[in-house]
Amino acid sequence: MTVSSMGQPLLDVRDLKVHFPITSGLFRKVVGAVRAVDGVSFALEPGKTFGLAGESGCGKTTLARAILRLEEPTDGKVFFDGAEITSMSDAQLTAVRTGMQMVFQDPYSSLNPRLNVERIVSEPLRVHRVGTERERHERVAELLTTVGLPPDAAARHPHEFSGGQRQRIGIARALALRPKLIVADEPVSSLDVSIRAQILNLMRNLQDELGIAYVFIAHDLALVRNMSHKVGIMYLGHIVETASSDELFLHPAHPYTLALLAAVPGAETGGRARERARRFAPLEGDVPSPACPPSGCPFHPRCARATEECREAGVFPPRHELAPGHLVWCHHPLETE
Amino acid sequence: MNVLKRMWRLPRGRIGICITVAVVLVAVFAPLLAPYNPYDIDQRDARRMRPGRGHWLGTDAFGNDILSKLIYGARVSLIVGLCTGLAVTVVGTFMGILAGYTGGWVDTVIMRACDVIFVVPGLPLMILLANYLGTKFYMIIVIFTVLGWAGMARMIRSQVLSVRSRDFVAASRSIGASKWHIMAEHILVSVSPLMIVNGVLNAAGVMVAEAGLSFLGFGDPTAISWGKMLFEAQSGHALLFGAWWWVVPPGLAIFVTVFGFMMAGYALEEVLNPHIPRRQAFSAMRRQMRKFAAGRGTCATAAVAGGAAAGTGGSRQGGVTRG
Amino acid sequence: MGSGECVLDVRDLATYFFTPRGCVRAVDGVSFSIERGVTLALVGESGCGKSATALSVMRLVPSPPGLIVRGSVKLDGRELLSLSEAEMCSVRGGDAAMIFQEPMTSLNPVYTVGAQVVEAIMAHHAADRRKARELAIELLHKVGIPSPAQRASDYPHQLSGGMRQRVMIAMALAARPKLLIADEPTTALDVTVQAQILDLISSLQEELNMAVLLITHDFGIVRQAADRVAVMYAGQIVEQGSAGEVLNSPKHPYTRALIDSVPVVDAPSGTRLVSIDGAAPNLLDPPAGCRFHPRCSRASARCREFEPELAAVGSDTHIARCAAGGGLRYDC
Amino acid sequence: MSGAYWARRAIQTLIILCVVVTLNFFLPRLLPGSPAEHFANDPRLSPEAKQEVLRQFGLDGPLHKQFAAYLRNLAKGDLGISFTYRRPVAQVIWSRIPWTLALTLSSFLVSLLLGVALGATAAWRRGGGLDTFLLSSAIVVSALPAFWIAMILTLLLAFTWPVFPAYGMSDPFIPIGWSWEFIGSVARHAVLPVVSMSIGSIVSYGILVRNSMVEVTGEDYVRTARSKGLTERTVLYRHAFRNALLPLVTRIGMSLAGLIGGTTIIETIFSWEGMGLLVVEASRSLDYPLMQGTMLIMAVVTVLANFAADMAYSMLDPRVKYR
Repeated sequence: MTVSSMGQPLLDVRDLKVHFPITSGLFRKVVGAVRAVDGVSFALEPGKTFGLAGESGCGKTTLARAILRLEEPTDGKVFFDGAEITSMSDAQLTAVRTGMQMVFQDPYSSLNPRLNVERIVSEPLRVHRVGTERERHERVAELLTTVGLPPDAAARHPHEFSGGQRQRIGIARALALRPKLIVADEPVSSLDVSIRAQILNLMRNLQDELGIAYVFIAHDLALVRNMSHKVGIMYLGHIVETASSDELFLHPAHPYTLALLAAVPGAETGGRARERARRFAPLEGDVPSPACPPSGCPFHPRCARATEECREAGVFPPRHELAPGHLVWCHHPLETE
Repeated sequence: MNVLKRMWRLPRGRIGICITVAVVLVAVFAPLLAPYNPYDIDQRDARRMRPGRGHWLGTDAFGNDILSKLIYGARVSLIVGLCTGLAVTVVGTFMGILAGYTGGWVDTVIMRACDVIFVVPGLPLMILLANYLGTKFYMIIVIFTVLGWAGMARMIRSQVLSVRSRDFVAASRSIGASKWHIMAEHILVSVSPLMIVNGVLNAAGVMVAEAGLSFLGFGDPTAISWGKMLFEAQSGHALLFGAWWWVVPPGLAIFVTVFGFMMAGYALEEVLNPHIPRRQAFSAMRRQMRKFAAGRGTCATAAVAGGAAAGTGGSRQGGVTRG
Repeated sequence: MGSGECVLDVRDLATYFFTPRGCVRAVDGVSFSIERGVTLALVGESGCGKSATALSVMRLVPSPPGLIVRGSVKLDGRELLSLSEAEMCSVRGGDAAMIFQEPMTSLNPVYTVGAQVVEAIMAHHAADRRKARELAIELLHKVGIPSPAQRASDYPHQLSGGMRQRVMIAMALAARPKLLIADEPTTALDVTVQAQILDLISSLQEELNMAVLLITHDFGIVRQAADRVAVMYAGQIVEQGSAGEVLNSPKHPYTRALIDSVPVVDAPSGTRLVSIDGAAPNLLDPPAGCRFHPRCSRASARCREFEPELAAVGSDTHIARCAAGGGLRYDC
Repeated sequence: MSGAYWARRAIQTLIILCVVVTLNFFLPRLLPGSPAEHFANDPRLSPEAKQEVLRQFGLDGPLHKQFAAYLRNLAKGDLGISFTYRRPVAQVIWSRIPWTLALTLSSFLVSLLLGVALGATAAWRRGGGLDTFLLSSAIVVSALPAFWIAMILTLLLAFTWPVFPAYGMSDPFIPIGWSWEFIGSVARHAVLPVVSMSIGSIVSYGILVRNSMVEVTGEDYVRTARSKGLTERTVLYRHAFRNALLPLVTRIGMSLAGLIGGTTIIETIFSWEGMGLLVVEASRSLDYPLMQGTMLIMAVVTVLANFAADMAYSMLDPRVKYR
């Protein structure tokens, strides 16, 4: 759907779906599905960042894991570097996985507390049998320097490091195989405020120096805007609006995007879009469960602009292209000036 | 080596290591240490002697030297305890990892098997099996293993389940690591402290249980064991005659050995899981607070020797099977 | 802003934690005061002692290992630190109420939410159970829980995070407190729910004319909800003043760096962030001199040796703990 | 959801029962040393007599027919005829159960009450003297075999200072019946067995309650309860203790399982003619029908006790039903 005009994208996700079965009753019969990801498409050029924002339970993390095939997609396709990875065998996948890595949210759970940093960072090298023992040792030292840790950190264990340093170790591990793509799932949300900027700047420097593309997932809109070239807003398993970062935040068109913006605290210094957003009624209620999403437009029960049309069962809102690359799935998108 | 050194630094580790090593030495060098051969048949002139010169702990109803029996008895306790501990650890860990990591019907079958073992009352079933299979000590080991692996498997399985959902396993999968790599690098490494500690505690529990079985007369009839000594004391009406030296020494021997193993197990636990908050730290904290409040301490000097504080970790009761 | 009537006055409060590894000076000489109808935001990173400060005010510091070692906490002129435990019980949930960060774990899973609100009411009113239940449903309605009579018989795990936090607020309001302490009330919630909860707290504050001590690490929330701000670092307040003063012209290098290191949603994509080097100090052994000096780009030899005092910077109400000034001054 | 949860638990329980029944049938027939083999190797019996004995005990014919007959008899409550008592096994067992229950129930109540009180007090003043005592006695007690404690108690309190009777269930000169004299005599005889059984379980209940209380008092909702202005008493009873009960319930389920099977050794020492002693007697005299019958009854009681504990747990914890 979103074919880029600048040659082949590095990552191309087409209509990806991940459903988890819901079982019930005596024999655990499947009675439904949690539609965690329900038809997501986007493309990402090499060396760029695609930001995914949305509230908890909107399917961002499942999407990230499905891209790496840590979750098996129910339907849809993922192309990485031109190759379709959704249909690959495990053996083929292993080869492709050198090109794509993941950075996790919780630096405490993502590093095995029983291994030292050397073993953690060299794990990708050992799995893919890269280099000799000695070369791997040197590569680990080099990687640690790259992420701003002293090389003697290699001999220590994760618990001896602070949260920020642990996240650096996680990044060093992700860099070990020189990937083209890193999927970063809320990489700074469990870090202290004063540490976050360190990690974000490190990630950006790595992008500039090594040309790494990121799928950057966060619930904090400011972070997503700051880090991303393109942004997708997710709601209940769907991307409801996507555009280049500044375009999306200056001219939000989906009522949900607007509501999210309006909810960001500290609105005194808001720009024009935020002024408009605040005129909007604040969002009522919680995100519905993805196990039984509202029919029609998934956002209609919380939307001030919803009409009969939006509630119509089985009809997903149509796509509007408001500007080149600015797509919104809504019956009544806000006009952009 | 490193682990032993760190255990030695803890008082309970030192106690545990000393007792265990001493018991092993006694068992190995029993023929050299024992003043008499306890397997000698019927020494008519020396029956039921009170402790005294010649027989430090007296003699039994057949005239055999209690001290010598005590020394030889260490062998059965240790062999049964260690072999069962090892076998239970190996079988239980294997089953636990298999169930936890594979999931599906394998998990169901293994866990239901554990359920069945759990609902059968332990000692009566042991007696029953001992009846069918015989009471040679290797059979006793088999019986204890058959009944003992389930507890270990359950514990390991729940640990595997929690490890499996951690992000570092996802990270490992995302770099393309195989199932076997993940099991070896992450799962095994993560469950091994639990496995080792419970193996040791299990060995201690088995020694108590073995003594119980022997005490009922279902032990190996040809071997001298502490439980059997108590059985003989009971059936020989030691209590009626006030022959305390038939009762007290074997009981104390069991207690000391089991105690040593448990101490070693708790010390191991502390060494292998250094990040578990220690329970005994509470008393140390209380002391420091009282001192501070009384104006006798300052914040600068309030550091408490945390790991060295004496106390016990009572949390592992579940690992010990009582007779 | 406020009526000028001081509700909470904290002076030189210090709370230490006696851990096996040594004595942690989590709160080390903190002073502030809040007037009726005013929100004071206590801002800082995790481990800076802001939660320990709040718990000390309520005398809820777990002991052992925690101990309030000195200072004074006056609520409406009444010294809390010298009250008996029984007297303190009537203050907690009476004149001073508190809500916590994790609405998931802060409610007892084995009782219905209605029962937990009723319990809070009955602890302070000699009402019979039926009356208390009516009152509880009224409270649940007031905090915006739809069909409160039915929700009252739900267990906490049947409610969403936002709803649970509303229940917590309902419990806190049971006795119309004069002071509400909110310890990171929205950190565990989604941004849209966070906005609802912040709105709720501020409208209730207006209605009941409460003083609010809002603990947060998010300057966005401070900007939205606070009248005055106190920034904490390593167990001490390093800057205090009106929200406008602190946010728009921060005087302490830490405050300034903290504000600049956080991206703003209105700044264009790709804006470079200012980062603070290093990590927060270990409070077992805080650095000598100014506690921020190892991470401060402007630290001088003086900063490494002498611990600066809080001193007025600019206006009367704006104080900062930086080598620039001397002397100690409080407001209120 | 809750109905399905119960149905699933009930079916699991049924499956376990079926497995237990099946094992109970096949174990004695397939293992070496089984009754059939035993009779076949007995030189004193003529071939005809052997056939007759096998037929009498349902051991002849093809296995599946034997199994069908076994199930049929089981459904009628017929557990076979005991070799030694020459009476139906069910009758023998029924006559023994009250005696065992008298011991186990009183020990259960004593240890539950004392253990909970001890544990709660220790947790309340954690790090204090009682806490330290509880933690250190836990390790000592679990290293001591219960039967040795029993022997030492008997030695001291029945022989050295004859306060209580050493064995038996009542004074032989008092007629059996519901007279105060008889009940008093039984109570006096029960003191030593109950005390020796209870020492270990008091401590283990105590530790369980203590650890669980310490854990619960660190929970956020206990802090919430305090912040509401509830008194320390209310906080501890309504919030901390109520939640700390949950692991205790599981544990009680496990001990209820031991109500008729967990007293083998104690009954042997004190010649208390209950189920435990019955198992030992049956094993010693190779009374196979009796052995099978006792095992079956014990297993069934355990399964039902576990089921009951699960039910109690789900009533105390509203989260369970929605799993």
